[in-house]
Amino acid sequence: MMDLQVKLPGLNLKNPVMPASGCFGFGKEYSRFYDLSLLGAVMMKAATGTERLGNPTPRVAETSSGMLNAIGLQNPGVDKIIAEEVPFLAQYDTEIIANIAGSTIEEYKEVAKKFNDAPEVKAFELNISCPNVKEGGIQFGTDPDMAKEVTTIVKRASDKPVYVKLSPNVSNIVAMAKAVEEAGADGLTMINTLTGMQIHLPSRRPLIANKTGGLSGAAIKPIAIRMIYEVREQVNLPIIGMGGIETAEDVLEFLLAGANAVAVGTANFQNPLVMPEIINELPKTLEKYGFSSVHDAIGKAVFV
Amino acid sequence: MMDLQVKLPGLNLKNPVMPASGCFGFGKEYSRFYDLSLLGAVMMKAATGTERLGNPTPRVAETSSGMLNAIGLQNPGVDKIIAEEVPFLAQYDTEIIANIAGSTIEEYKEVAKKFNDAPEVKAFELNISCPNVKEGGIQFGTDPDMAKEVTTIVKRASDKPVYVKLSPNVSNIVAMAKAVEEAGADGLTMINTLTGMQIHLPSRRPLIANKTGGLSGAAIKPIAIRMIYEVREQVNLPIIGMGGIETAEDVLEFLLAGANAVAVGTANFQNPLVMPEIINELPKTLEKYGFSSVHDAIGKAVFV
Amino acid sequence: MRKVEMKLVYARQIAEDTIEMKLEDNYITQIAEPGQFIYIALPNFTLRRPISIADVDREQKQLTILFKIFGRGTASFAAYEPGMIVDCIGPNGNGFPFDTDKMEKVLLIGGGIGVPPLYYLGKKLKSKGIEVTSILGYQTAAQVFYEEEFNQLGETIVVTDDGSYGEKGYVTDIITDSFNFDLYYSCGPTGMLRALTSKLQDKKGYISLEERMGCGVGACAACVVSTKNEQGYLKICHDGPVFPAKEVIL
Amino acid sequence: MRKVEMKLVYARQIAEDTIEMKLEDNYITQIAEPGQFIYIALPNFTLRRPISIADVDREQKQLTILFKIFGRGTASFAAYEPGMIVDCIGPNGNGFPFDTDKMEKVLLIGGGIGVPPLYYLGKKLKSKGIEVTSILGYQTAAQVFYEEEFNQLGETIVVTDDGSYGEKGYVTDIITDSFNFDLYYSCGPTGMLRALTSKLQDKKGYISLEERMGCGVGACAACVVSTKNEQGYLKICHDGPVFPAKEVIL
Ligand SMILES: Cc1cc2nc3c(=O)[nH]c(=O)nc-3n(C[C@H](O)[C@H](O)[C@H](O)COP(=O)(O)OP(=O)(O)OC[C@H]3O[C@@H](n4cnc5c(N)ncnc54)[C@H](O)[C@@H]3O)c2cc1C
Ligand SMILES: Cc1cc2nc3c(=O)[nH]c(=O)nc-3n(C[C@H](O)[C@H](O)[C@H](O)COP(=O)(O)OP(=O)(O)OC[C@H]3O[C@@H](n4cnc5c(N)ncnc54)[C@H](O)[C@@H]3O)c2cc1C
Ligand SMILES: Cc1cc2nc3c(=O)[nH]c(=O)nc-3n(C[C@H](O)[C@H](O)[C@H](O)COP(=O)(O)O)c2cc1C
Ligand SMILES: Cc1cc2nc3c(=O)[nH]c(=O)nc-3n(C[C@H](O)[C@H](O)[C@H](O)COP(=O)(O)O)c2cc1C
Ligand code: FES
Ligand code: FES
Repeated sequence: MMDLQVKLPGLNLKNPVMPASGCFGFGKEYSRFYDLSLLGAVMMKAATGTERLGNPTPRVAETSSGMLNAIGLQNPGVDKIIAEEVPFLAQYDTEIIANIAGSTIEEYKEVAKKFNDAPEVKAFELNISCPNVKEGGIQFGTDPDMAKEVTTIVKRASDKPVYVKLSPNVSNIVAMAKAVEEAGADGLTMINTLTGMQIHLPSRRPLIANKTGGLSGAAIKPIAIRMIYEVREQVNLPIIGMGGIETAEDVLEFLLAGANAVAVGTANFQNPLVMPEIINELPKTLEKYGFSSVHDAIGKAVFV
Repeated sequence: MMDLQVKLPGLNLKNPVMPASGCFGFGKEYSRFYDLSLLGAVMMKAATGTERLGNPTPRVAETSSGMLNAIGLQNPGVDKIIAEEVPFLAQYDTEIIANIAGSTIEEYKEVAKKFNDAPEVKAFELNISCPNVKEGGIQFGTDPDMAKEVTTIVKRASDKPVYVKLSPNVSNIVAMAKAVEEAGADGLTMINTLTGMQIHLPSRRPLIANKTGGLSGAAIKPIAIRMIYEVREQVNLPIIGMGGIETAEDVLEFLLAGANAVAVGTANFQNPLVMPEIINELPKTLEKYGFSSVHDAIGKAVFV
Repeated sequence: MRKVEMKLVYARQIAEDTIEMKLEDNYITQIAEPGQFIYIALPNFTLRRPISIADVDREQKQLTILFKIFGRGTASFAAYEPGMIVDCIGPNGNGFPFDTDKMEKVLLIGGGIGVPPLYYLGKKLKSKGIEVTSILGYQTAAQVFYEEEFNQLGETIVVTDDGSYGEKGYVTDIITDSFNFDLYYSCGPTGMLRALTSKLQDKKGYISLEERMGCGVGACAACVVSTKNEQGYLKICHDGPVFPAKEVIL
Repeated sequence: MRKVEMKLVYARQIAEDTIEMKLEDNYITQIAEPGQFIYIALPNFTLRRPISIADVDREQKQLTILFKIFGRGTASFAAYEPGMIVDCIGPNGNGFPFDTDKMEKVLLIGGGIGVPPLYYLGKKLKSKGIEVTSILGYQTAAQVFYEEEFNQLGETIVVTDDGSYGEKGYVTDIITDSFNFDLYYSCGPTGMLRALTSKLQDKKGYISLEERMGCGVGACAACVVSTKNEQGYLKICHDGPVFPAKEVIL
């Protein structure tokens, strides 16, 4: 039998497939479609210090082979998530990863501290694509120094492994990865969405009420693969890869490029069963291309 | 009758539609499909100081709603282009824009000087997405200081209006636009391709021989629209917009976002007649959404 | 709610740009309630399209949908031919609540492509002995559909914006004090719902809302609507699409 | 070369994953020469697919293509049904040159899905009185196609890699000194062409090449091949796909 297991800091994944943060809520809805114990892990929706209502609607728009979203971190706040959502997910035999967001470094720290006391949460994903309100909206995720700072603080505030989620909206993804590596990150998740806009012709307004939104889906897969390749060549952290994954072959492409595991976001909307289907397909796909395990495929693309 | 004309520095466009550089060669091939005098202008393929053979093949790959290319500036060199290609295009009643590339600032300067003496060439498009061999491959297009420098030198070397072509692979597109504005650019063209990669599973190698390639096509349109919107808000240069345009409605979306004219690249490959079809459709499309001319639509998106 | 393959058994244009389809399956048709919707995947489109269930025949295992060709997705769906398989999630959301013991007369108010879900509701209510009056608003004569079907349920008034058919004006112009009803149900464009709920603010009513959706199942928080109570945002796909008229802020 | 709508009039599977189609139009079919290709647009794919012209019937205004289901594009094309319209550019490129006054015997060597263009060439040559011998290589018995058709043109030897049909081995194993020919024409995988052109380096021959294409018309420089002379790169879509065997570097 094909070995699909992957061991990463804090995470024993029975297979390398998990939902991407924000595309799966806290799992309840998709648990109506299948048993969440099938998943390698669950990345929860972003948590902030207190409840956030998010952006006005429309919050999503369709694009060619992709979509824009500007949900705006709507979430019930870390306390309620720990009290009401984590226990639900903890019923399943899967690893729970908390996605941490904030508009100030203090907020990141506070959320990390609270999740640190939740034993069911095995690792953190640090969402640094949020604009820093204190610094006038500059994203933590596009400035290496700010990314370093927030990573350092969160590392100090908790014992759990920290995966920093990189934004693709940067000139130099390797510099971002190196900055958070220096700050002690245990891993990377990449990529978050690319900032985009669509204008609705009849109203002459941006279709997304927030004006810009994050582009996800198959359209961005080549950018994700390129960035993972670049980072893998120069940084030693494990990578959870994402961006446009729809099939088991896509998963293999990410593994070859250097991802140790993968997350599926937008594709859940098209097909709520996409993750169990991919997990089911993966052994055949690995075999077809001559691999004997997931581990065997990681980073095996030939670049010379 | 709907007025499609646009006046830009150095260019009297009978309509706002032109082919994007590199997707139309020097026009000969597409002149077999239609009369090039229908076009607002022609952006020629990149010219370098001497002949370039470009990259090994495969040079293109298909992606979801897009494609990757790494042609690698294959071109016969500026002298041959002026001697053999410009005269062909000059037969047509359309404006000729030269796309200038190089691996050193000196090369840009040399190419600009030569084109400066070709009266048929009405404006330059400065392709700053090429890696600077002297500076160790860092792209002129992702560093504001280098972009400024190359723009300054080219402006000095010639009297023709210079449109700088911005790369989308940056953290801050507005900073790039401002840098070249300060350097005296007369306009902007945006966006060039996003760097991407695709891995061919059977061979485990990047499908593009050059490893990475530039992502173009409908997939990137939301990124182009967002960047044009951001630049238009803060920079006063005219913009020739491009990135995924396939229809007259797409053209209107670019105009609304702030483009003064547009270029069509990848869509020519799917439909060699796409530009005459768009030009034919444009009056109806403008009318449908309540505009009385191309000019009337430029920058008319409502962002408040 | 499941992901199922439905078989298209019948398709017909019933008004300008308006298509009626019947879809067959063993699951959705057996449990769907008025006001719920199905969420349809179309090849080469990232997002599914939400379409209301306009009627259900449990015995024939068929449901009816009525949709307008609006953009590229609905245009490509309109080209489907009988025999083809349609990838659907459903039934999604919560339908129109009704307690037949507590009501005798209801008013249905539909605007354009908001008319469909009211048909199945009206049929259900009529079969339970409730008196149904319907006001159906359309832009123009060419877009009028299902008048005959609603006539079977009870008094039906058709209104067109341009007066090219039926009464001229908006549905809200028609509702006078002479209308006597315990409860109203409505679905239509947001502008219509806003005018209607303000006009009928003293009445109890339920309205069905539309919003652009991502997941369609309650997971992504794309399709929220503000509420007047401490619940904050509710999700249209999951908590709706039907809400008590007084609860939501349009 | 024009962009035309061709009508699919006939489609049939003729071997494992291999489809034969006949397409009808008034333009391409009237001027296409052996070795040229058509460039086919498929809905929802960015790039067109190049497919060789395998046969032409000018009177019936039909041409034949033979293609293998290789990836997603060819898979979706294989599902087309007669009556459907196919968006094609063609005829593209330059065909196989021949001067019937200067040759008596030719050898055709085709590998797998490189076989198709040689069929139309062989037919043309035979009709001009040239003696045609064909060597057709396939991976395995299930993939053999058009043997009968080539038999009509002259002596035909089928080779399979695994020996499951015809001779066992590669096409190059078959070509011994006993073969007597003025000129050879070949199309097939690059590995085969490399072995073949080196084995036949003393002979005059033409080979047809494949490369991933962008524009397909000579404008984008995606599909280049290196040449042995000062021309540098040539474009397969425009200067080829057929080249003198001695001119290109494989
Ligand atoms: C709960 C619900 C029930 C609906 N029931 C019906 C019905 O019975 N009949 C009918 O004709 N229409 C109905 N609609 C509207 C229908 O979903 C849209 O007209 C359709 O999605 C438009 O798709 P398109 O591809 O043609 O348009 P495009 O504009 O190309 O679609 C682009 C994106 O926007 C979304 N979108 C566009 N308009 C709407 C809208 N009004 N509501 C939600 N999403 C939208 C699409 O789903 C898609 O994701 C309903 C909407 C909702 C939310
Ligand atoms: C001049 C020429 C003539 C050809 N004639 C035939 C023929 O008669 N019969 C036949 O079966 N095949 C022929 N091919 C190969 C055929 O074009 C490819 O098999 C086909 O494009 C694969 O498309 P896909 O969508 O199935 O594969 P995918 O791998 O999904 O295609 C992805 C992209 O790669 C390109 N691609 C993949 N393989 C090739 C290839 N071998 N050559 C060029 N582009 C490729 C596709 O066109 C597309 O742009 C020919 C190729 C060329 C260049
Ligand atoms: C609707 C939606 C909401 C998202 N919310 C979050 C979020 O809360 N936190 C986060 O780190 N990423 C969020 N993302 C980004 C995804 O986790 C993922 O990085 C991105 O969508 C790329 O993957 P995909 O192409 O498979 O969707 C969201 C994406 C979508 C589409
Ligand atoms: C095959 C190909 C070759 C290109 N060559 C050049 C070039 O030589 N110079 C340049 O400035 N841009 C070049 N580009 C980028 C295009 O001009 C354009 O900016 C980009 O493709 C986005 O537009 P599109 O999505 O309409 O193709 C090339 C693009 C493609 C697809
Ligand atoms: S569409 Fe995702 S929550 Fe409603
Ligand atoms: S494919 Fe563009 S030059 Fe051949």
